[in-house]
Amino acid sequence: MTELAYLAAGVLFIVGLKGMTSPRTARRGNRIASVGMLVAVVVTVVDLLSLDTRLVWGLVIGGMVAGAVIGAFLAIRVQMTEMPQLVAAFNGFGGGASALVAAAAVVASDAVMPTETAVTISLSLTIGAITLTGSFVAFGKLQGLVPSRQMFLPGGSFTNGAIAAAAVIAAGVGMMYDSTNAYWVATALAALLGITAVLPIGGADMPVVISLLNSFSGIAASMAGLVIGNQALIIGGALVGAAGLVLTLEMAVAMNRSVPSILFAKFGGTAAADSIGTQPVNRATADDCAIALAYAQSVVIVPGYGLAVAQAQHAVKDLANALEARGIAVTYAIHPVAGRMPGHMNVLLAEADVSYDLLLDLDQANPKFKQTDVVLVVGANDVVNPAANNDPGSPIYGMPVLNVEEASTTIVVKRSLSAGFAGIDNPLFYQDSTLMYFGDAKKALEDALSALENL
Amino acid sequence: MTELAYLAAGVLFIVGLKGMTSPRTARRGNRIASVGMLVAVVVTVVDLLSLDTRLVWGLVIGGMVAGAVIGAFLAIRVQMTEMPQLVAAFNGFGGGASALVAAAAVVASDAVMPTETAVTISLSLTIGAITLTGSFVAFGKLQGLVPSRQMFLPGGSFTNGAIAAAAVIAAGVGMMYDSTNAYWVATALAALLGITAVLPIGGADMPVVISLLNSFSGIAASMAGLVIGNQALIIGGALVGAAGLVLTLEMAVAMNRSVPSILFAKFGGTAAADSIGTQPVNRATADDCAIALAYAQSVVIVPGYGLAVAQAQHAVKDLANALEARGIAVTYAIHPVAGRMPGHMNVLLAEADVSYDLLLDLDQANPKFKQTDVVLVVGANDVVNPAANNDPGSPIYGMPVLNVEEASTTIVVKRSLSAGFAGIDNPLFYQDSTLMYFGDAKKALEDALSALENL
Amino acid sequence: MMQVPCRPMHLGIRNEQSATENRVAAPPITVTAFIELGFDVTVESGAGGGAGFDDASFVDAGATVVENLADGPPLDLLVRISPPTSSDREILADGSVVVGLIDPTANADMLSRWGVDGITSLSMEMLPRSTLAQSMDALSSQATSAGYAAVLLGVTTLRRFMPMLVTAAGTIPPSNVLILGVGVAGLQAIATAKRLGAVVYAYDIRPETKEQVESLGGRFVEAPTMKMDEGGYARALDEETELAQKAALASAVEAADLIITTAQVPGRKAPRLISSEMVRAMKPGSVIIDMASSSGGNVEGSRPDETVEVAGVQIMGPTDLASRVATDSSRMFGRNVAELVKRMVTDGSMAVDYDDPVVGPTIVAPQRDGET
Amino acid sequence: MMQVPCRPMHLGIRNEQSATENRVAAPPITVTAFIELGFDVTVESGAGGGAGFDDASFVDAGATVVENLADGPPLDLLVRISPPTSSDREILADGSVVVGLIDPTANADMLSRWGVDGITSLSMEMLPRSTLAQSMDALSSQATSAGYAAVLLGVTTLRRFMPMLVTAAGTIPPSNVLILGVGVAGLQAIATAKRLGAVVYAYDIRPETKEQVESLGGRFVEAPTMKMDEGGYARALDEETELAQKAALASAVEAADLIITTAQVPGRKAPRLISSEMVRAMKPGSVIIDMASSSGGNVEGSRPDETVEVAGVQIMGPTDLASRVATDSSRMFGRNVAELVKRMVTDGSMAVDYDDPVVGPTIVAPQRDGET
Amino acid sequence: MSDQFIVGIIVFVLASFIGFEIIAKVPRTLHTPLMSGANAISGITIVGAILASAMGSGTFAAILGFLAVMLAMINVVGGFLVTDRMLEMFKKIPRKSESEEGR
Amino acid sequence: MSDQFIVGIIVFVLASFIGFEIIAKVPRTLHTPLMSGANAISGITIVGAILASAMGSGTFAAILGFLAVMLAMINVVGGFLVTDRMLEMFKKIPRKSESEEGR
Ligand SMILES: NC(=O)c1ccc[n+]([C@@H]2O[C@H](COP(=O)([O-])OP(=O)(O)OC[C@H]3O[C@@H](n4cnc5c(N)ncnc54)[C@H](OP(=O)(O)O)[C@@H]3O)[C@@H](O)[C@H]2O)c1
Ligand SMILES: NC(=O)c1ccc[n+]([C@@H]2O[C@H](COP(=O)([O-])OP(=O)(O)OC[C@H]3O[C@@H](n4cnc5c(N)ncnc54)[C@H](OP(=O)(O)O)[C@@H]3O)[C@@H](O)[C@H]2O)c1
Ligand SMILES: NC(=O)c1ccc[n+]([C@@H]2O[C@H](COP(=O)([O-])OP(=O)(O)OC[C@H]3O[C@@H](n4cnc5c(N)ncnc54)[C@H](O)[C@@H]3O)[C@@H](O)[C@H]2O)c1
Ligand SMILES: NC(=O)c1ccc[n+]([C@@H]2O[C@H](COP(=O)([O-])OP(=O)(O)OC[C@H]3O[C@@H](n4cnc5c(N)ncnc54)[C@H](O)[C@@H]3O)[C@@H](O)[C@H]2O)c1
Repeated sequence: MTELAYLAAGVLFIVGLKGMTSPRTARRGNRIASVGMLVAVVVTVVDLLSLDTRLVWGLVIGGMVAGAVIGAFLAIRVQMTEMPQLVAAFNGFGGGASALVAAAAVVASDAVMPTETAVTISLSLTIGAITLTGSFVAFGKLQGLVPSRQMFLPGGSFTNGAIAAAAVIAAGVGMMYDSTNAYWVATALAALLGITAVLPIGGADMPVVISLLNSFSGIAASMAGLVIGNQALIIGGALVGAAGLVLTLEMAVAMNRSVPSILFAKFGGTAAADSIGTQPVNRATADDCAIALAYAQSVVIVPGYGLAVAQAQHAVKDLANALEARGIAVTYAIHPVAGRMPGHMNVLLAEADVSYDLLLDLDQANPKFKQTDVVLVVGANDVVNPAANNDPGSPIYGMPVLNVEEASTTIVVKRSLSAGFAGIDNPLFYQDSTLMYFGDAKKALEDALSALENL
Repeated sequence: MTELAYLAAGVLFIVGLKGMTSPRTARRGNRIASVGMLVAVVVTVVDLLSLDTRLVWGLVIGGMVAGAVIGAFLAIRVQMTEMPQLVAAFNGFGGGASALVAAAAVVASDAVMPTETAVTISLSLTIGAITLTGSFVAFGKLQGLVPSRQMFLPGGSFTNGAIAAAAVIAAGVGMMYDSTNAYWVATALAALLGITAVLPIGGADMPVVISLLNSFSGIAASMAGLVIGNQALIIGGALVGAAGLVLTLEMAVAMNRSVPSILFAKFGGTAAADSIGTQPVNRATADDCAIALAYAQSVVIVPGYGLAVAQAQHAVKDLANALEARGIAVTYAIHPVAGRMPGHMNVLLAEADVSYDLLLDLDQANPKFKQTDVVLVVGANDVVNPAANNDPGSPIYGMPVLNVEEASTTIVVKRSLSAGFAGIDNPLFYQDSTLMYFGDAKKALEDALSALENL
Repeated sequence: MMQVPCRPMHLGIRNEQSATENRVAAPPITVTAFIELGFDVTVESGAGGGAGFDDASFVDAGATVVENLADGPPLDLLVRISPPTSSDREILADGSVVVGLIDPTANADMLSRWGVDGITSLSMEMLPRSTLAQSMDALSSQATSAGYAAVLLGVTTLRRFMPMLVTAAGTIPPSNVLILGVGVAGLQAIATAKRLGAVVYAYDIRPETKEQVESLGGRFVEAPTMKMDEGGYARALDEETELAQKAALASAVEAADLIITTAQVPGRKAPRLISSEMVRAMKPGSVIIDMASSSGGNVEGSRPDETVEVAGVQIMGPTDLASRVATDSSRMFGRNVAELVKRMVTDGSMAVDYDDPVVGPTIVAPQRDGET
Repeated sequence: MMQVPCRPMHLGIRNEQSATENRVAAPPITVTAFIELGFDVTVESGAGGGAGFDDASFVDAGATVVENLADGPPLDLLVRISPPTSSDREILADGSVVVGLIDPTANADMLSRWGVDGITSLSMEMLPRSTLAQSMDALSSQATSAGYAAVLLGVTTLRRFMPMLVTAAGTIPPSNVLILGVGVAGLQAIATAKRLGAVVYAYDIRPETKEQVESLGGRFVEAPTMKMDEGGYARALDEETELAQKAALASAVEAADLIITTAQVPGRKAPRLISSEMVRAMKPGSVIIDMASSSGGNVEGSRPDETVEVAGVQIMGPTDLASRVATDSSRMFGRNVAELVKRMVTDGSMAVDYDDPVVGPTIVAPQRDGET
Repeated sequence: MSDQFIVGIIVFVLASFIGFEIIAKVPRTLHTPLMSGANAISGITIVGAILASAMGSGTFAAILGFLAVMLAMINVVGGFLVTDRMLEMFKKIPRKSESEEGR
Repeated sequence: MSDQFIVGIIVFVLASFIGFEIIAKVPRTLHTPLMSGANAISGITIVGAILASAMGSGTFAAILGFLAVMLAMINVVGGFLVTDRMLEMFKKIPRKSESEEGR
């Protein structure tokens, strides 16, 4: 029955994890997974209770209570912005625990271990150790305890390779001679590798690294499960190992990076996100755009010359239709000089058969932005440049502009950070509430529409 | 090692089955799965060879050769149009085999079986038997050996319920008293149920039934696997059981039916497909439409009044763009009286910015249809009515029409089979080469576009 | 069955140019089509001038150009885009055929007199509105031109932009265009106004036009509608419905910058849809184009071919709208008439079949033998 | 700094109506804006007639209507949409301001004479083409109207359909429209012709216009282009480039049914883009509208406000295009001029600042103190 | 319950999950081939059949074994072959966008 | 290899497949919460930790066990809680189309 309960826990993990991939079901998914965990823990404890073990209950319960309190405290106290590093820390703990389980198995084993057990123990120890130290370096970088820029070790990837090789040899020795100490050496080398491998990676890439380490901690748990022959660990760990890997790849793609380029970064291989413009911007994908729009109550679309260049009038209309079908109020704010001729935007929107009733001019639109959830700026630049309001040095100072920066979220669709007709930079792009969604307007809006429909 | 080889076979099944869900990888997927099967068979034989069994090799090899020859012969000889019934027959053989495996286990078991084994044996026997007879009734219906119309048994669902209950009771008796004969009775009842359950179902619904029986045969195999403790059977069977179930639901949805309404059909509960018009038509989905278009070299779009009503001009342009991006030549054939005013189609297509160069009038288009792979008729009816050419009794006889029926495939997008302006039926809809894709033109074309993009 | 004497058949095309007529009954391309059917074609000099076809182009097409058709041989077939005049009798051979937009009601007497001489008059106005006859339907083709031209006339008369323009010099609201009567001309008018960016409202008594209006991006004005009769034409309304209709239209009329009315009931006076009172409620500077002015007018006070100003609103009653796109109108008319003639010609001889479902209904005179 | 005497400031609006002028310098809504700035506004009777604004609407807006401004008080500010005439001097107070489209080159002498009396002339033609000054840019607003009106004039003159029509009476091919010069007017012309369904080709010497043409669905004619100068205006071309250009344009011209030319080089004769030879290659019945006719013409033989026929092609040189959409042109102009005046008025007194980046460049006379 | 049985159940559940997950939105044109392919896989019971032949003794068992092997083999061989034939139609059609992407 | 180990491998492979299959095209906004949630699940090693405490003897083993349990518990409790907090933002937002579909 214990095994079937573990299976049930595994099923709950699967269902929960699947739920977490869609915004509507994510929260429920997390809770389902947590129920799975509860089932697994309770069953284990009950199982042990029913056995006559040498278990020191005080230690177990003490450990559980201490861990629960610390975990809960950290989770509740943390600031929204510090969550990623907290996840990294938690992940480190998990990896460490798996390594400790394997270590306990090593200590407990009296006889010579069969090869397969030795292999899984080695894997569990080393992967757990890498996860532990790697995660804490990542934590340190994000928390600002370790410099978050790229740091280069003497020897670079070569050094890491050497450490890894040494760890493999040590583990091999351990297996061959059944030497406990050799295992500890391998573990220590792996822990060192976790540090030297993550240290060189820049802060911007940390989320991908944490995700990869998360996958590792799953594999470590799964290996520990193989060691002690526990299905719950095997299922849960494998699930996370695989899912984490897929997620890592997806995150890397979303950031326009490849995983190898992150892990084996050389000088000059800086993140793409940093190479445009001088200040950092919030890059958004079609999905981000779709989610922001889907959960808005009111959306104002601000078309500009880029809409005309991309001939994205039909795409913008289709997106607006989809939003309206969800009950979201969509209007269009037309700046008097948007485009390259008087009435340029009108021509396009009329072609797409946007009702005139939905068009707001500058005077109608500006008072509305404060109450607007999302402003979608499509290929406009100068006409939404806040410098016109507040930078007396700007060549367009004094020109009335659409104050889109007042909305809760502003999504800007354009191909790059390059300037518009007036040839000047736009501070809007660097605001916290602005998401830059780069791409040709037509393609970008079409992608956002299909993302919206898949929500 | 045998077990690991079985695992490998299972993995090959998974990969193969996944491949079969997309047109590009389907063939490869099938071959991968067949390699998995080869691995499983070879490993089993090798495993047996290495054991000292009481195996009568002659019988085994004889059975294998006979089965292979028969299977290959049938598969190679069969006409394209008869494939579905052949699949049904094969499926029946598979289900029968699983039942026989369980039967062999019953015969072989000397001691009293533990409950779980008894349960799985019962399941394997009965499900296998239902699959066997049900599949052959389905085969008979499709092959025309059994009347394919809906046939109603006295008592209907009640009779089936009674037979099922009797089978359960017999199996229960078998388990309780470890009575071999009771098992045989249960098996026989299940076989009867297979016949009485499938007989009442109409021929149009057979594909869904076969798919469901396919899922059954997977479950039967899996149960047989549990009985004999074989992982290959468990994995492969469970895979097919689950995948078959999902597929059954999808097929039912695609046919606008629900599975219960098929299985427990009452008088008057005829298939939706039969209720419109008098003659049968080929109903197509967005995916069918997308596949037909994606694999074409040349596509001609024929717009009609329905395009205008649905305001689908932008949708049609977007779809054409996507096709052009794939290198497919797209043109538009405009009938002189399409729509409700002279130039109606021109207004719409100009609004969607379709280049005038792509518009063909009647005289330009008609000689082209013979060489056209796919004609997409969007909301047109009278202007593509072949009766105007060949039915002197038709009120529109003598009017020049677009001879779209000459193309390899004609897809007609409209909401129903109802008539156009002239109020007359259109023989085009019932042609073999015509796919009817029902729905509002705008929605339908948008769906086809997203299906195309997901190919 | 009337049989026209064999080969050579003489076909004539008049120079119908006038202040309000730029079209020609057959442009050069149609002349070629006629010649292929076996006709000798004679064209009056200058016939195509207003439509952009010079005499040389007719000669190139194979026609003989003469100063006056009276100078040529008597005609077996006269093709006209405007109604025939009594002077046409002189150039027609006995037993010949006249075909075109011949206004059979106005010319009934003359044509029946000609009928006595065996001259057959075919009225293209009377073609059945069947799917089969569409390629000959000159009313449709000319209404297409007229609907288009009406919008352009209205837009150039109105001193306002059609589309909305948000500009640095202020926001210019779009013009409101109202189309009353959604037949062929009305639909074309909706499409043209919509293309120019106007907000287009439309109304017709036939309920099925709602879908058609919306299929062109227009909005349908909700006012009383009725079932149509078999011929596809609207019937005249009783007084009560007419009043209800006017009331429902009042606010749409008041809001409009440009109104185009096309409502007709075949064989009857056009329905009066807009009263002077309604006109006075409109903004000064607005424009109304009454395309039904010659059959009584949809608008109170409209007069054919005149512009009347009421309270700053200009009410125009042009009758030459199709002629304003003379080149294409002539091309379409030529094609229509050629298709009709083609139906009557077999192996170089022409026969008018009273029982033909398409030709039969167009015969104005003479009556079928025995009917008188 | 010129300071205009304090309250009450008198502002006058002329009745500028003529055969080619329907606009008014300030419609009622602008009058209200001026009154809010502290002006007393006097309007000549009938000033808004051609633009759809009657005297009553000016009175409602708060203006005094007089038969002739000479009957009222001497003016501190005269607002004009067409250039001032010598008779305007009589109604202007010494030290007053004239603002509008005053054609500074043609009227240089008169204006500098007036400058001696301290009358400041502000030319709205000379506003900088900066993003900041766009709301005052009357050249842009009037060019918008002109580009729109040019297409409508061309379309109604041409006796063909703009859009393609596949009909039962044959397929009507779309018209080809060619726009030469893609400034404000040219862009609006492209948009309008495209809306009507024409196939639109366009060309400008400035290379960045290619993207702009395509952003409106037009096709760019590939011919030599050049870099523009700082002001955003095109420079004059050397003869060689001009020849190369003409050659490249020849086939586009030949294929066109309607051509609209807008090419200008500020302060110089307009470039000659189309020769009579090129015109002769066009189809008879085609139409050319030369919007640069008054500055020398882009088309050989075009004459301001006349229609010249060359080989069946009508060459028109209208100068009143903006005036054809007088209602909206006046509204936009009024807004432009009000924005400019607003910039000069503080607390009910008006000052002309030579150093203002917007106002400064518009000052024609008098020269800044010490410059003469 | 025996350990072996429990493990069997675990494997069964996990494999079922995979089965559910991998079939997502299959185009209708592939419904029949996919059904056919899945059916061929369900012929895995051939392994059971072979093993069953090895289990029992006596003629009855022998006949059962022979029949089971033959039926399962028909399912396997016939199933894969017929599926392959159905899928042939997707074979030659090149994916335009891929081959001409370089343009 | 022991049977138990082989079964473990089978379960590992099947579970990995499920892991691969269920993560498909996650919107970027969910990347971090999903990572966090998956991390919490990897805290399943808590089960191992509890069992490990029961395995060994001596102080060293006891300390290892205690540490393992505590670390794993931090991961589990902290992980699920912090994920829940992150996902709170999706909570209150109703799905318009669902709630208003009846209109
Ligand atoms: N309306 C008039 O009458 C008129 C006349 C002349 C000048 N202007 C001037 O034009 C400007 C108009 O402002 P605006 O905000 O409309 O335009 P803008 O400031 O010129 O900005 C347009 C933006 O669109 C982006 N873009 C271009 N092609 C795109 C594509 N295919 N997809 C996505 N984005 C694209 C460009 O950024 P990326 O390159 O990064 O994509 C560019 O920054 C004002 O400065 C105004 O003064 C107006
Ligand atoms: N062009 C002219 O000048 C003119 C003028 C008057 C009459 N006509 C006549 O009109 C006819 C034109 O032929 P046609 O083929 O264009 O049109 P049609 O024969 O009238 O057929 C239009 C079809 O579109 C379908 N439809 C309507 N709304 C739709 C929607 N929202 N989505 C998808 N399909 C929709 C309808 O079928 P469902 O209801 O099943 O969807 C209908 O059968 C000819 O008979 C012609 O003689 C033409
Ligand atoms: N079958 C064919 O092929 C074919 C060809 C051409 C036209 N038609 C049909 O013939 C019909 C008439 O077309 P038409 O353009 O010659 O019409 P028309 O010129 O006779 O009348 C114009 C419109 O005025 C409307 N009208 C009449 N009284 C009205 C009133 N009191 N209020 C409002 N509207 C009123 C009519 O309904 C009609 O739509 C249309 O249905 C048209 O689609 C059919
Ligand atoms: N910054 C602003 O806010 C603003 C406002 C209005 C206009 N502008 C710009 O000012 C510029 C001029 O606009 P405009 O309409 O007053 O121009 P314009 O009337 O002076 O000239 C019309 C067009 O003719 C073109 N042209 C000149 N010589 C030519 C030749 N040989 N061949 C072909 N074309 C030739 C010019 O390039 C110009 O585009 C444009 O770039 C316009 O976008 C800017």
